[in-house]
Amino acid sequence: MSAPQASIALSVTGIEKSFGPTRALAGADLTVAAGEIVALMGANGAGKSTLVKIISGSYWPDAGTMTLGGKAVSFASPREAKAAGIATVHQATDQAGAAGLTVAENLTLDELCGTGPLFVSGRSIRRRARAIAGLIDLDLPMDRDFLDLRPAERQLVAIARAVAAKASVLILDEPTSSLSTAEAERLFALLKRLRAQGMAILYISHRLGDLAAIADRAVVLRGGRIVGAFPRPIDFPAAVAAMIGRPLEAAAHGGEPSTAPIIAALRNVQLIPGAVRFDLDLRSGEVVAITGTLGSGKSRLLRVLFGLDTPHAGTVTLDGKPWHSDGPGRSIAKGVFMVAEDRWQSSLLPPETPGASIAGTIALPHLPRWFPAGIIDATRERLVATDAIRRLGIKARNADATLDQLSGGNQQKVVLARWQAEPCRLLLLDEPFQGVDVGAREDLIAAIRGSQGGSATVIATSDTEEALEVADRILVMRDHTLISADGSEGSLAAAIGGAASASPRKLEP
Amino acid sequence: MTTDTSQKSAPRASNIAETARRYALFVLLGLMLLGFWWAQPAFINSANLFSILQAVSVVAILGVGVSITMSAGGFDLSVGSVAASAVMAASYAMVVLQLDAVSTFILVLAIGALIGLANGLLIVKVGVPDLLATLSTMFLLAGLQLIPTGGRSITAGMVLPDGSTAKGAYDPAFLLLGRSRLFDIVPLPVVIMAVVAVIAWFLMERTRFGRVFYAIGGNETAAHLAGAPTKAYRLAAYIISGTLASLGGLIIASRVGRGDVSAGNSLLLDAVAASLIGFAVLDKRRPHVLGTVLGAIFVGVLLNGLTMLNAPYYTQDFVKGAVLVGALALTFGLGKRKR
Amino acid sequence: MTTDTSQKSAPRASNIAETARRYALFVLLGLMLLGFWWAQPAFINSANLFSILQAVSVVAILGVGVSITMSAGGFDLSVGSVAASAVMAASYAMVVLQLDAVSTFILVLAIGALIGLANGLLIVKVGVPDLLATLSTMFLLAGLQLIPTGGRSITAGMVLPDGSTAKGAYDPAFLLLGRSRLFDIVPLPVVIMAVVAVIAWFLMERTRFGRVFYAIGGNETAAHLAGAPTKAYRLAAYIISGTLASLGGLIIASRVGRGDVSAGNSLLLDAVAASLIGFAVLDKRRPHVLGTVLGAIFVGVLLNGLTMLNAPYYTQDFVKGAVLVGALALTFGLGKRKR
Amino acid sequence: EGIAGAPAPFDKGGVKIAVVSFLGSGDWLQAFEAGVKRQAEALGIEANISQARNDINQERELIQQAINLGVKGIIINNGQPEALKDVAQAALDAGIPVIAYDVNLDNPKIPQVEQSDADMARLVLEQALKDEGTSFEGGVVYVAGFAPLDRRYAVWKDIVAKNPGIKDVATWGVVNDTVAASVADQTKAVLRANPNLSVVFTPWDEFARGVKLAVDELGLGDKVKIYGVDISTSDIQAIIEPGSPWVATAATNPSVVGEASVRGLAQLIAGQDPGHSILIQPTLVTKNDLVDNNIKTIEELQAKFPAFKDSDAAKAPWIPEPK
Ligand SMILES: Nc1ncnc2c1ncn2[C@@H]1O[C@H](COP(=O)(O)OP(=O)(O)OP(=O)(O)O)[C@@H](O)[C@H]1O
Ligand SMILES: Nc1ncnc2c1ncn2[C@@H]1O[C@H](COP(=O)(O)OP(=O)(O)OP(=O)(O)O)[C@@H](O)[C@H]1O
Ligand SMILES: [Mg+2]
Ligand SMILES: [Mg+2]
Repeated sequence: MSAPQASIALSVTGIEKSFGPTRALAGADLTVAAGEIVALMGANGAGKSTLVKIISGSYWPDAGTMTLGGKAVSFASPREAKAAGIATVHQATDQAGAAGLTVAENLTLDELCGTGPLFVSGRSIRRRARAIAGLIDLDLPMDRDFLDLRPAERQLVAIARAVAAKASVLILDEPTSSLSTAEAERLFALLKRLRAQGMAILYISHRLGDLAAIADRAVVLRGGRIVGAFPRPIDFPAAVAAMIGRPLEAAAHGGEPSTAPIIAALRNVQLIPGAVRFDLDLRSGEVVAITGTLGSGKSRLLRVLFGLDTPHAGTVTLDGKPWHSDGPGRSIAKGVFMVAEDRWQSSLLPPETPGASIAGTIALPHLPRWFPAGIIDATRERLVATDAIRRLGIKARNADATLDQLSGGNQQKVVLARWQAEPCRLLLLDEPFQGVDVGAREDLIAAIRGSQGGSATVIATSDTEEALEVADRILVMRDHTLISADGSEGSLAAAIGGAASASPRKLEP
Repeated sequence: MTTDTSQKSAPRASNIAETARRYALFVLLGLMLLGFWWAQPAFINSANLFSILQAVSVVAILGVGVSITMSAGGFDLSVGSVAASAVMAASYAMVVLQLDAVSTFILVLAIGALIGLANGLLIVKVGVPDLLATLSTMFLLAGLQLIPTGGRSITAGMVLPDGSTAKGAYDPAFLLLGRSRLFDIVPLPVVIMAVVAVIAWFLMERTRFGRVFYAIGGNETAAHLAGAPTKAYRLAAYIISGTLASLGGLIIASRVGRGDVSAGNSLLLDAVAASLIGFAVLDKRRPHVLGTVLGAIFVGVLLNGLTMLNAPYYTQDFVKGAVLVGALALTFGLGKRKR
Repeated sequence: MTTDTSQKSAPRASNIAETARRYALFVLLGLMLLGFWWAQPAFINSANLFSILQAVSVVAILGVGVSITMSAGGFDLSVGSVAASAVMAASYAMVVLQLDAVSTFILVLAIGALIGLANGLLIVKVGVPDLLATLSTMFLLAGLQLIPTGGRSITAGMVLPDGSTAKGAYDPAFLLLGRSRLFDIVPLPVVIMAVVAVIAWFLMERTRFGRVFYAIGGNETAAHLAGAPTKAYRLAAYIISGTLASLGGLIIASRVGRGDVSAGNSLLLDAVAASLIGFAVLDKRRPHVLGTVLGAIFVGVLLNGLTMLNAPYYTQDFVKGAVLVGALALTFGLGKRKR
Repeated sequence: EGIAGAPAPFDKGGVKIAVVSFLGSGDWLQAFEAGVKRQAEALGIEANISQARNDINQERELIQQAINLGVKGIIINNGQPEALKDVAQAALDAGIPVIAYDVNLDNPKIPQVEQSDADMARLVLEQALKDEGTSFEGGVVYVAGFAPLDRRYAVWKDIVAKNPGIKDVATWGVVNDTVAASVADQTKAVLRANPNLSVVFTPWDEFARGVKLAVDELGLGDKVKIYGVDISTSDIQAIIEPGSPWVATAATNPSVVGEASVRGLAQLIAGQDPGHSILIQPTLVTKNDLVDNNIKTIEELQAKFPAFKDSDAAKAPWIPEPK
């Protein structure tokens, strides 16, 4: 391990943690020095989030020790970890804030729940919230209910809170999973500033581009243990190989403009009042990626295609016929599937609910087709799920495991598996690879491409790297309109280059 | 990508705790039966056991309705007053409107379904929170059911508010519903309870409809995005609950033989209690039909036994509460899930 | 990071609807006051208005407790029976144990807090769901409160179960709590209600403790991760609720002057109704103190006015329900939030 | 432990009976059950006592349960005939004699113990006519659906109809967990709306307490008079309070009712006939009676009013007096 020149801020040794029969951590060691950004890498289910939760006091380790600034510590609660100077952004955005409270209240949640001033008013909270939001140039309506925020905005709120905590150790568990390039880059600039101020930062991400941009050092977690450390300059191919146990093949798609039959077509569509109109054809067998900054309207376009929203103007056709849906039920019956952007809100059931298992989660939208008589045959569900577990490498005990026992990336894989369980006409994926490791992403993309029989796939992603990897065609969205929506237009690189204000990052090998 | 299958070394102790948790209420029920049998041999004769089942049948039926609304993420506070209104409606139909047993039966079930529909619309269409909507309905019905008779109980030959005398009477066929026995041994209400329980259990645990009810209760947005017509389901849950409550009311009416103002006072709390106790049965930690019925039987056995042992009424409440706390501590306290 | 801020061009119409929603209950209350005044001039004299406040004071105090547990994501079903137990405990303390007013007051509040603590521990430590735990407590107390006197109500000179005669009596100082007036015009219970409401409002809306209660109700995990000792807060919510319920019981005891046998179920329902109606006040759609108190007053005005107009008791329930439905449809139906 | 010289089965003792009450709680029930226990003890009877808590369906279940238990006799205390006739018949069919208090099961085999609600109401209302004359504004606290209240209320209606001078200006009342406090709140509203109201008939002592509370709080003690039904120690104390508006009440002694019911049932079990109707006479108790005789508790009342203490109903030479 590279000897950090500065003093060691955080060090953990021999951390073990099991969940029933599952061994999440099997003696993990890690150090982070002050003024250093350490990238923690690992495949889905490697134990990264578990380690983070132990360091930040929400889990109690089965074994192992921890020192902070040289002193031995152990935390019985997140409160203690916070008090000791550890700030954390957790992976799950459903735990980023409390519904029913306003954005301002959520921005100041740590102070409210910790040791902030006793007397508060709407005004004092808003003032403080604005200061916190200012740290990351966040501009959100302060009085809106947190519940009404989009996932990316929630994630930003959580980041702002952690940054504002003025901690000595900052832990970020996939903070950019739903952020676009521009937001991510602003975050990196901030992290670099904090590093310069001597903060120790532990950064977890499956976006290699992110890590390349900021990490001083990478450590790889596998099977609950650290299996590799890579000092700067980081050898990412080697790190990925250590992480997933095989080298990653560079994927390349695109090329010939498709002439296959059109499945869905948008004509003169205006998403919201005042936006520029655009056209879009989606052809059989093609994978189209839509990228763009936060709030540019990607999700809205997908919701329009799914039939959940109606466009302000223009027409949508599906297989040549005018397309409008009276709800997801009809859309699904018509073969239009959508993976919504927030897996917690859109797909996950509480563990005690029947059907919260992997099998049940995959089966839910397909119940009417699979069991027209109404009576559920559990073996059929389990069969599909077991196949998905094998195919996508989902790390789980079996098909009956509930999703709360899975790591974030594995949850996402289950959600994707749900929509691959049946053939469709139009598959709409909104930020589908959030938290999915690079190896699994490859498998998923292969699966999507493999099942490309007679269907079109649209992927909305804020990560250009991802878009490049998966798509035949990349479109850029800005201000609720498509730029270069012509499919026939030259190369992919040109499409990106000519579009957004944010410059695309290069794919690290 | 390795899928590490479960390591086989699951510690035995936690398995025992889990089994204990699953069957805690069954064991407790068994112990109670044995205890009462020992203290009072008459307790265990089949007539008495059927008496217990008969006594709990109405609460169990209402509880099933409550647990279905609960599983769909709602809560029906109006079941008690729907049942009470059903008693009044059935009596009014026969005594004042002079309908026969069958028409009365259908009419009252329809009224129950209609009230459920009203609840559902208030919740789904207008957007009133479940508790609030059904609470309003509860108050509304508590008053409404008394208006046709000016607050009086309904009996054959009663004087109506307009001064005339009611001409009808309870149809003897109607009384069979609550008072006759199958094969001269199983009271009809027990049969009805069993039928309702089996159908509801099958619906909720074995069909995709049940799945969707639970999915809606677990995460309505997710269920909606997965294609479920969530509003229709929630509406259905309240209609089922209203209909079951009126069925319970019909049984009461046929047992009581008159439209009694005070009938059904404690039904709401007992039905809610039954479905809440059901949470602990089989360690499901959620509303479910089997648990609800068992919860109702559990309380019924307790009360019957204590009455036989001549315990004063207030110790019955006390023991009911104490046994509940004990059973819950056992189920939920034994090796609860770790953080 | 630019995220488009709320659309500035919010159409005027929706603003009017929003204002209507915010103040719907105030407007309705105003209309009711005017209507009753017109129908019965005696309604509006200040003594009658204070009577109304006095009549609702206990329900409002209990409702505040319920709304605090609700805001922390729980639900206290035991408030009614805690209040009933407090009535018995206060009477027992003075009549049998011959304590004076102050010791009685402190003792009973302590009992209330202790019951709240027991509720909280059952929920937080043992992990029993809120509804289930407080339901058990409700049954437990309904029985427990009657055991010391063998089911008898407590009055001076009563014969105890052991055959002796109770020697104590209600301390006249204690009766002042429920019967005296501040400045000879404001009944003391109203003053207590106001004090409780103001303190609770301040706690919940103006201190960070209040925000944490709401945060826990909104997302307990998030609040825990943000550093809140969530268990302690939930415990505190139940202790507050228990203490307030026993305060309500003390007021009842001092008004009635005897230890009355009752389970307190109707108190529970009225308190829950008050806090649920509060949801609609100011269009907050969540439990809050001001709303709860207003909800209680709303119902109190309705009942007082109807009594003055000599409406039969059953129409009162009906009107209560109908007005509730109307108010709710107004608040929630008017331009409801889109998902 | 049998009673020497008593008819079978009392000569051997160990007789078990069931007492099923419709009511759930309250002082009246407590006193009734105390009377039952006293007389049962004297007879060597083991009494299984249960309450239906105002739930008529539950009362059926309890009677059914008593049959299951194989008791020798059943006392049914209150209830509604429609709901109970067939279970009572089932008991008779099983060879178990039944006696009913205050519920007319309309069966020649079932003797009726009665305290005559009508007589009670009439006694106290006639006192009101004596005190206040035949023209006044009156009100009544009443909630329908409770059989005894219905019967007492009918007498009020009858008196109002027969005395055109009486103006029946208001009817109010509520039955919940805080009857006294709630009725007090209502009464205040009524008294404000009807300032000339001078007589309130309260067919239940719980109502009387509520009205008294309201009158006290409004300071109208010299204008409004309460005529009530039922009595208990705390009622006596409310009546004798200086300036109390509660001036008269009519009542039977619930303990006596309990004792007489047990005696009647014992006769049935022994194969004797207690007669079809066992009547307990009510007593009128006025404030003056109590104050003049310095009576503060039920026990003192019993001592000074022998008619209140005991009834000759259903007595037989072999039945020992309760202690
Ligand atoms: N609450 C839990 N109950 C049971 N198993 C759990 C629980 N939490 C995590 N696990 C298991 O522990 C292992 C490590 O999970 P963890 O969330 O730490 O992975 P991760 O490295 O963060 O993965 P990802 O990249 O997908 O977020 C996984 O196999 C997961 O299934
Ligand atoms: N009718 C409308 N008029 C004006 N603005 C609207 C309208 N509807 C939605 N918006 C705004 O447009 C933006 C589009 O959001 P959407 O979720 O589609 O963007 P996105 O590109 O998917 O962003 P993200 O990266 O956060 O997922 C949101 O900020 C939303 O508030
Ligand atoms: Mg993770
Ligand atoms: Mg989006």
